[in-house]
Amino acid sequence: MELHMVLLIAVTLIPMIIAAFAAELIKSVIALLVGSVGLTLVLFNLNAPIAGIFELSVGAGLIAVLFILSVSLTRPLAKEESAERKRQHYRRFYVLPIIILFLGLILYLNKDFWINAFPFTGAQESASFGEVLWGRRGLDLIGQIGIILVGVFGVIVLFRRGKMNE
Amino acid sequence: MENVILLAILLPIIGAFILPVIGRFSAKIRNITALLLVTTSFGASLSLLGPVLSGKTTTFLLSMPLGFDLILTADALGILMALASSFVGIIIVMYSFGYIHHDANQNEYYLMVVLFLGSMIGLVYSQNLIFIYLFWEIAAICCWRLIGFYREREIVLKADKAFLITVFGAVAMLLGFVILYSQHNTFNLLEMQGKEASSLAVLLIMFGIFSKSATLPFHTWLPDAGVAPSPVTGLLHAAVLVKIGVFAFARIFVGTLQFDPVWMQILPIVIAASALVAGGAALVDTNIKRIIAYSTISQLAFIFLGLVMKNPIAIAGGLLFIIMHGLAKGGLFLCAGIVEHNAHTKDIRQMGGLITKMPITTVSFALCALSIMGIPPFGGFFAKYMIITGAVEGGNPWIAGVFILGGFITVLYVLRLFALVFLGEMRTDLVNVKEGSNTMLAAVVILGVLSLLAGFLVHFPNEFIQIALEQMKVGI
Amino acid sequence: MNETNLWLLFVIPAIVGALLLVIPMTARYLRGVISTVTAALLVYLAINLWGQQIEINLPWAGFGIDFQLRYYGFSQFIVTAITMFAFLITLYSTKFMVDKPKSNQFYGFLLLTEAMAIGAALANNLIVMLFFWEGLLITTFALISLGSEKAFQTGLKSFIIIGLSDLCLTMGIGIIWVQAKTLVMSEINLDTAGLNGVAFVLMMIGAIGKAGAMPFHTWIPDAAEDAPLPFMAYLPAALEKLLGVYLVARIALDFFTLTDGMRILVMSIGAITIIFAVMMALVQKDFKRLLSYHAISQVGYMILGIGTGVPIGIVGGLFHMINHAMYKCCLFLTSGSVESQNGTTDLNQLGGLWRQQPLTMICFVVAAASISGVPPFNGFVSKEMIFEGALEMGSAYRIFYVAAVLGALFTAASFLKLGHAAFFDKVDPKKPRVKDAHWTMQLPMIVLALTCIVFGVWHKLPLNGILKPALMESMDKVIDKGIHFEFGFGPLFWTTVLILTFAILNHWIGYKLTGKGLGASHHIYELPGLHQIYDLAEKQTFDPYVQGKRGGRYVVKGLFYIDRGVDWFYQKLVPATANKIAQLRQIHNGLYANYLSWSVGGLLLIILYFLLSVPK
Amino acid sequence: MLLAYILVPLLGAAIMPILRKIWQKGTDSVPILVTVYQIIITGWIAYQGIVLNGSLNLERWILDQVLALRLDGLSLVALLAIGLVSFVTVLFSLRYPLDEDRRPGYYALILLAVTGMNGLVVATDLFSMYVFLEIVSVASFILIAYQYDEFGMEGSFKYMMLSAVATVFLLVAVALLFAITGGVSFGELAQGVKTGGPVVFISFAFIFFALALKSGMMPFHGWLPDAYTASPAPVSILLAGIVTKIAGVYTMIRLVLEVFGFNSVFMNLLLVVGAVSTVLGAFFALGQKDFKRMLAYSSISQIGYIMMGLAAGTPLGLIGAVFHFFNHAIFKSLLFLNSGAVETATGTRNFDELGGLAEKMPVTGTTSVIGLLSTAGIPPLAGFWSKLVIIVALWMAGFKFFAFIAVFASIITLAYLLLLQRNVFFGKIKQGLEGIREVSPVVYWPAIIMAAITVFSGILFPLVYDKLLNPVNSLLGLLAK
Repeated sequence: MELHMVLLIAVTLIPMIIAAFAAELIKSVIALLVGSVGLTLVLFNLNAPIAGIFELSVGAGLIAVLFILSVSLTRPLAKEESAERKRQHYRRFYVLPIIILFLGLILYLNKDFWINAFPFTGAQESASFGEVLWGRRGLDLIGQIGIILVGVFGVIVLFRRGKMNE
Repeated sequence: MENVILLAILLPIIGAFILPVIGRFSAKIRNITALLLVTTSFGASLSLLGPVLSGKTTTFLLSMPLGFDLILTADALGILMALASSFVGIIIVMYSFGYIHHDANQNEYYLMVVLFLGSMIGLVYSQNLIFIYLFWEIAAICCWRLIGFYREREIVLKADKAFLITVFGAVAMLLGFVILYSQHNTFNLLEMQGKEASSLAVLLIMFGIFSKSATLPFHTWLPDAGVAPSPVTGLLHAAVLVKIGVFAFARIFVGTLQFDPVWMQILPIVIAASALVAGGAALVDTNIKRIIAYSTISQLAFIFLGLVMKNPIAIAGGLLFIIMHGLAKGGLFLCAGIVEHNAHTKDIRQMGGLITKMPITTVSFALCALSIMGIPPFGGFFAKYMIITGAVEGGNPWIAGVFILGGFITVLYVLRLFALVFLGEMRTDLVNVKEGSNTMLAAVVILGVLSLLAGFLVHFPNEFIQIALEQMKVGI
Repeated sequence: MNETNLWLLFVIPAIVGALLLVIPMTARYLRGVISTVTAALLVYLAINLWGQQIEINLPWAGFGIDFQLRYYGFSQFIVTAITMFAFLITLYSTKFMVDKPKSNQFYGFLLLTEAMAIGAALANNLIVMLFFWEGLLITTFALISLGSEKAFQTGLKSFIIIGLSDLCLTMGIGIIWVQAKTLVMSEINLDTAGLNGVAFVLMMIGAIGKAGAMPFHTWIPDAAEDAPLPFMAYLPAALEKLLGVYLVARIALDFFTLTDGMRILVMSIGAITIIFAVMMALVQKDFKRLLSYHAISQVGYMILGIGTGVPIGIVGGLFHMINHAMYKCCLFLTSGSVESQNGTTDLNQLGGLWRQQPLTMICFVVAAASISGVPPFNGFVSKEMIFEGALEMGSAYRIFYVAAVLGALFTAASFLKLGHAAFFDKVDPKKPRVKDAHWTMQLPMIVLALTCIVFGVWHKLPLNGILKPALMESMDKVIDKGIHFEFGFGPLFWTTVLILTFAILNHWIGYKLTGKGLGASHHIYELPGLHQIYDLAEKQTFDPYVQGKRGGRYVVKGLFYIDRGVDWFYQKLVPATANKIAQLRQIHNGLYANYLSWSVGGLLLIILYFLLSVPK
Repeated sequence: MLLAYILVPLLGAAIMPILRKIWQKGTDSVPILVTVYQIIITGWIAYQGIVLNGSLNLERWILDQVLALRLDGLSLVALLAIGLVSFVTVLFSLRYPLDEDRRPGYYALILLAVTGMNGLVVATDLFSMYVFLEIVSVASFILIAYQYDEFGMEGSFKYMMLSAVATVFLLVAVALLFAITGGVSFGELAQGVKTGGPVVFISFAFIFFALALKSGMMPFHGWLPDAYTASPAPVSILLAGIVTKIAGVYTMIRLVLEVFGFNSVFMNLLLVVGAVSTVLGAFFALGQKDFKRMLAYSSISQIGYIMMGLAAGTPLGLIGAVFHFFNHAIFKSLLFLNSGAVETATGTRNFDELGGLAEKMPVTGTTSVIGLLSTAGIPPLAGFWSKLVIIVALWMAGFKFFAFIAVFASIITLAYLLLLQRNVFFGKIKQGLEGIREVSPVVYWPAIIMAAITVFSGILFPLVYDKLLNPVNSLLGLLAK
C-alpha cells in the first residue's frame, strides 16, 4: 500500500469521525463534506472515476447543500444550554469509542486471517475487474442518470423553498 | 340442494352490505330487508332439514389452494345450530325495530347484526378449520362494533376488551388448528374423523373455545359486554355468539377428533369452577344485564359439561340446552331490555314492583327464567337432567354434584333478580313506567311461550338430536 | 275409554286452570264455581276408575324418558285422595276467597296444582314424575305469593328450599338411570351400596323436602302466616304429604333394598322431626302457625313408620298419611272459618268461640282428638300402628319408640292449649259476636270430621279396602295375610291413656299457673335450658334457610372476588404490563447518534454471530 | 417492455420541467398516467400468467454495454405493489397543500423513486441493485425534507446518516463478494457463495446489516419513526407503503433466493431479528400518541413478520412472506392515507386531541377499520391469509416457538390498533371537533381503492394465489434448476 493512499484514507476517515462526533451540526456537515472529497480522491486513485464523480456530486455537493440549508434554518442555542448539551452529548457517545475499539481489537486479533481471506492479489487481475466493473454496466448508466436527475430536482425543490423562506 | 347452503350463508353476508345503502333512502325498507334476509336464511336452513331427516347430508365443495378448501356440510348438528341461531336472529331483528329506532348509527347496526348472523350460519356449516376460524372472527368483528354501539369511551373500552380477549383465544385456537394440520396434513374435518389430537392442540383450541364461550379464565368480557343495546346482548349472549365456542367443541372434539382421556378430568373441573364463580358473581352484582350475563356463563358450563362427557345422553342434553338456553336467555335479555329501556336504569336496587306496570313482560320473564332454572314443564329441565345424568354416567358423580349446586345457585340468582325487579314495593320514580312497544312484547312473548312449549314438545328436538348423534358417530 | 279417562284426570284441571288464568272474568263467584264443578268432575272420574289397572306408554324424549303412567293400587289411592281434597278445598275457597285481593288467579293455580299432583302420582317413569313434581314448585310459589303484601318473600323461601330438594331428586334420578339402566318406576330395584346409596339419600332428600320434614320445613310456618289459608289446607296439610310420603314409600319399599344403616337414617329424620317440630308447636301463639308446626311434626310419624320396614309400621305410616291429611286439612279449615269470621287467628284475641261457632268447634274437637291420638278416632289407630312398628324393631331401636310417644304427649298438650284458648277461654266482652261460617265452608269441615270418625271406628275398611291394594305389589308376601291390627286393651292402649292423662295434667298445671288456656304451655317454655333454645329458635337460629343465607353470603362474596380477580387480570394487570414494556420506547431519545450506536452494536453482534458460525 | 418499467417513469420525471413551462396543468396527469400504466401492464402480465412457470428475460447490448433484466413471480408482486402505492400517493398529493411552484419537482422526485424501485426489482445483479437502491434513498431523503421544516430536516438527516452507513457496508459486501467470485450478477455470486469461507460469511453479515437497516428491523430501526413522522403525508404513504419495503425487504428476499439460498445460519439470525422486531415493534406502537408514529412502529413489527416468514425457509414460508409483503404495502399505505386524511381535516395527529371521527368522516373511519383488521390478521381480509400462511410455515418448519410469537404478536397488534380506533374514530366526537367534515373525494378515493384491494384479495384469495403467488412458488423450482 502506498503512502499517498494511506494519507488519503486518513483524510477520508478523520473528518468522517469528526462528523459523527461533532456536537454542532455545522461542524459536522463541513467535516462530512471534507470526508466526501477525500473519498472521491480515493475512488479516483482506485481507477473509478465515475464513482468518484458520483461521490463528489451527491455526497459532497448535494447533501452538503441540503444540510447547510437545514442548519441555517435552526436557531442556535444559548451558551449555557449549549454547554450542557455538549456535556450530555459526549456522555451519550461513550458507547461509540468502545465499539470502535472493540472492532479494532477483533480486526487486529484476526490479522492473519484477514490477509489470507482475500484471495485476490491486486494488479494482475485488475483488467478483468475493470472489464466486469465497467463493461457490463448498461443498466447502471440509466441509474446514474436517475441519480443525477434526483440531485437536480432535489436542489431545485429545496432551494426554491429555501429562497421563499428568506 | 348444495346451493341452498351457499344461499343460507351468502345471502345475509352480502345482503348485510346492501342495508346501509338502502338505509340512506328509507329506514323502513332497510328494516324490512334485514328481517327478510334473516328469514330467508332461516328458510334456507329449514329446507335443508328434509334430506337430513332422511339420513343424508348435503355437501358443498369448492376447491382452494393450500388445503383451504371451502367445504360446507349441512348435517344435523349444523342445521340444529343454524336454525336455533337464525330463529333467535329473526326475533332479535324484530325486537330491534322498537328498541333501536331513535338511536344513531342504525345503518351500521343492521349491517353488523345481519352480517353476524350470516357468519354464524357460515360457521356452523363449515367443515374446514380455516373457514371455521374465518367466520369465527367475522363474528368477533361484528360483536366488537355492536358492543361499542353507543360510542361512549367506557363502552368502547369494553368493546375493545371483549374483542381482544376473544381474538386472543381465537389466534391460540388458530395455532391449535395449525398443529392439527401438521399432524394430519389437512384442515378438512371430514378427513380427520376419528383421529387423535395432540394435547397441545387441544389446549390451544380450548383457549379459543373458552374465550368465545366465556368460560372461567376468559369470561369477564361477557358481563362487560352488557353495555351494548339489549337486542345485541340478547343476540350475543343468548343465541349466537357464546354458542359458537360450544358448537366448535361439539364439531371438533365430539364429532370429529379424539383427545387424551386426561382432558376428561381437567375440563369438567374448569367448567365446574366457571359455573360456581359466575353464579356467585351473579348473586352479588346489581346490574340487571350483568347478572343475566353471568347467568349465561354459568349455564354455558352446563352445556360444556354435557359435551365434554362424551356419552350420548350428556351430549344430547348439551345440544338440547343449546336450544333451550338460546330461547330462554334471549327472552330474558329482551325482557331486561324492555325494563331498562322503560325504567331508564339497569340497577336492580332501583327497581321493584314492576309486575303491576308491565305484566306481559313479567310473565315472559318468569317463563324464560323458569326454563333457565331447569324447572319442568319448561324445556331447560330436560336438558339439565340429561346433562347431570350424563355426568354421572361419565363417571363424574362429584362433578355432577357440583353442578347440582351450580343449578341451585342458578335458582337463587334468577329468583333474586325476579323478586327485586318485578315483585315487592313499587318505587315512586317508577310509577310512570309503561309496557314496551308491540314488536318488543311480541318478541318476548314468543320466546317465553316457546320455552314453555319446548318442554312439552321436547320430543321433536330430541329426535333430531338423535340424528345428530348418529351423524357424529356417537354410539347410542 | 279408561285410558282417556286417565288422561282427562290431569288434562282437564290443567286446561281449565290455564284458561282461568288467561281469560278475564268479572262475575264474583264464577271462577270459584267453575273450579268447584271441575274438581267435582275429577272426583267422579277418579271414583269411576277405582280398582282398574291401566298403563300408558308413549315415547317422549328418548334416553329412557318415556311418557309412562300407571294406574294401580297405590296410585289410585293417592289420586283419589287428591281429587277429594281438591274438591273440598275448592268448595271451601269459593266463599272464603271471594273478595280477597288477587283471588282471580287463585283458582287457576289451584287447578294446575291438582293437575300436577295427579300427574306425579300417576307417573310410572321417574322423569314424568319429576316433571309434574317440580311443576308443583311454580304453583306453590304462585299460591303463596297470592297472600299478603310480603308473601312473595315466603314464596321465594319455599321455592328455594323445595327447589334445592328437587335438584337433589333430579340428580338422584340421574344416578338411578345410570345404575339401573331404566327409569320405569315399576322396574327399579337397587341395593344401597356405593353410588346407589348416594342416589338413595338424594331421592330421600327430594321426597322429604316435599313432605316438609326437617330440615326442609322452615317455609311452612311462614307460609301459614302469609299465604291464603286454603293453600295451607291444600298443599302443606294434604297434597304435599300425600305425594312426599308416597315417594318415601316407593323409595324405601320399591326402588331400594335398605340396609339397617339407611333405616336408622330414615327413622332418625322421622324422630327428630317429630320432637323438634312439636316442641315448637307447643309454644306458638297463632292458630295457623301452631297448626303448621304440627303439619311438620306429623310427617315425622309417617317417615318413622315407613322407615321401620316392619309391615305394621309401613301400613301405619301410610294410614297416618291419609289420616293426617284429613284431620290437618280439617283443622286448617276450622282455622280459616275462625279467621273469616273474626278477622284474626291470634290466640290472644280469640276465645269463647264455642258459643258463636259451634259447628266449627265440633269439627275442631273431632280433628284435634284425632291428631292427639284419642281413641277411637283415626289418628289413634294409625299412631298405635306406628308405635307397634317401632316396638317390633327390637330393643335396640327403643329410642324411636320413646320419641314417638313423647311426640304424642306434646301433640295432645298443644291441642288442649289451642282448643282451650280459641274456643273455651273467657270471652273478651268488648269483642263483637260473630256467626258461624257459610255452609260451603262448613260442609268440607264436616265431611272431613266425619271421615275421621269413620276411619277410626271402622278402621278395617280403609286398611283392607285402600291400603292393602296399595301395598299389594311392594309387600305382597306380608300383606297377603291381611293387615293385623286389632283394637284391644293391650299395653299400647294403656300407653295412650297414660299419654293423654299426662297431657291433661300438664295442661291443668299450666292453666293454674297462668290462669289462661293460652298459658298452658308457658311453664314448659320457661324451663331452664329449653328457654334459651326457644329464644334462639325465635331468632331463626335453627332455620337452615336463614343460616344458609348468612353463610352463603360469604361463599358468594368469595366467588365474586374470584371473578373480580380474573377481571383485574385483564382490566389492570395486562394493560399495565403492556404499558411497562411499551415504556421501553423511551430509549428512543431522538438523537441519531444514539440510533447509530445501536446499529453499530447490532452490526458487531451480527459479525460475531457469523464468525462463530463459519464452518470449520 | 421490461426496460419500460425503468424508462417510462424516468422520462416522466425528465419532461416535468419542460411541461411546467408549457402546460402547468399537465404536470398532474403525468405521474398518474405513469403509475396507471404500470398497474395495467403488471396486472396484465399477472392475469395472462406469463411468468407462471418462468420469467421474462431481457439481455441486450446497447452501446457496448450489456443490459440484463428479468421479471419473475417475485418481481411481479413487487411491481404491482409499487404501481398501486405510488398511484394512490399521487392521487392523494393532488389536493395536498404543496407549493404549486414546486409541485412538478415533487412529482418528478416521486417518479424517480418509482424508477429506482422498478430498476431495483428487475435488476439481475447486485451492483445494479445497489445503484437503484441509492436512487430510491436519495429521492426519499429529499422528499422527507420537502416541507423544509425542522422535523422534516431532522427526519431526513437521521435517515440519511444511518442509511449511509448501511450503503457503505452493502458496498463493501459487494466488493468482497466480487473479489472472491469475480462477478456481481446473481448467478455468479450464487456460485461463489457455495464455496463458503469466512469472507462469504463476513459479506453475509454486512449485507444482512445493510438490509436490516434499510428495512428498519430492530435494533436498526432508529431512523424509521422519525422519518415517517416527519415527512409530508403523501410522502409517508410512499415511504411506509413501499419504499422501505422494496429497499429492504424485497432486496432481502431476492438475495436470499438468488444468492444465499436458505442457509440455516442466515435464516436463524433472520428469524431472531424478525421476532424481536415483531414483538418490540408492536409493544412500542402500543405506547404512542401520534397517529403516524404508531403506524411507523407498526411497520417495524409487520416487517418482522415478513422476515419470519422468509426465515421459515420453505416454499410456504416464502409465499407467506411475499403475500404479506404485498398486503403490507396495501394496508399500511391505507392506514397512512387515513392518517393523512385525519391530519388534513383536523390539523393534528395527536390522539389526545382527536376522537369520534368516524361519525364525521365515515369513509375514512370505515376504511381505517378495514386497514386495522387486515393488519391485525383478522379474516377474511388479506392480512389474515398471509399471516396464516406464515404461521403454518413456521410451525411446519419446526420453529414452533416462533410460531407462538407470531401468533401472540398479532394480539398486541390488534391492541394498539384498537387503541388507535378508540382514540381517533370509534367513540363520541371530541369537543371542538364538531365542525369537522369528510375530506374531499380525491383524498378518500385512494383509501377506498386500497380498502377494496385488501378486502377482495382476502375474499378472492384463491384467485390471488393463482395469479400472484403461484409464480413465486414456481420460482423456487426455477431457481433450483
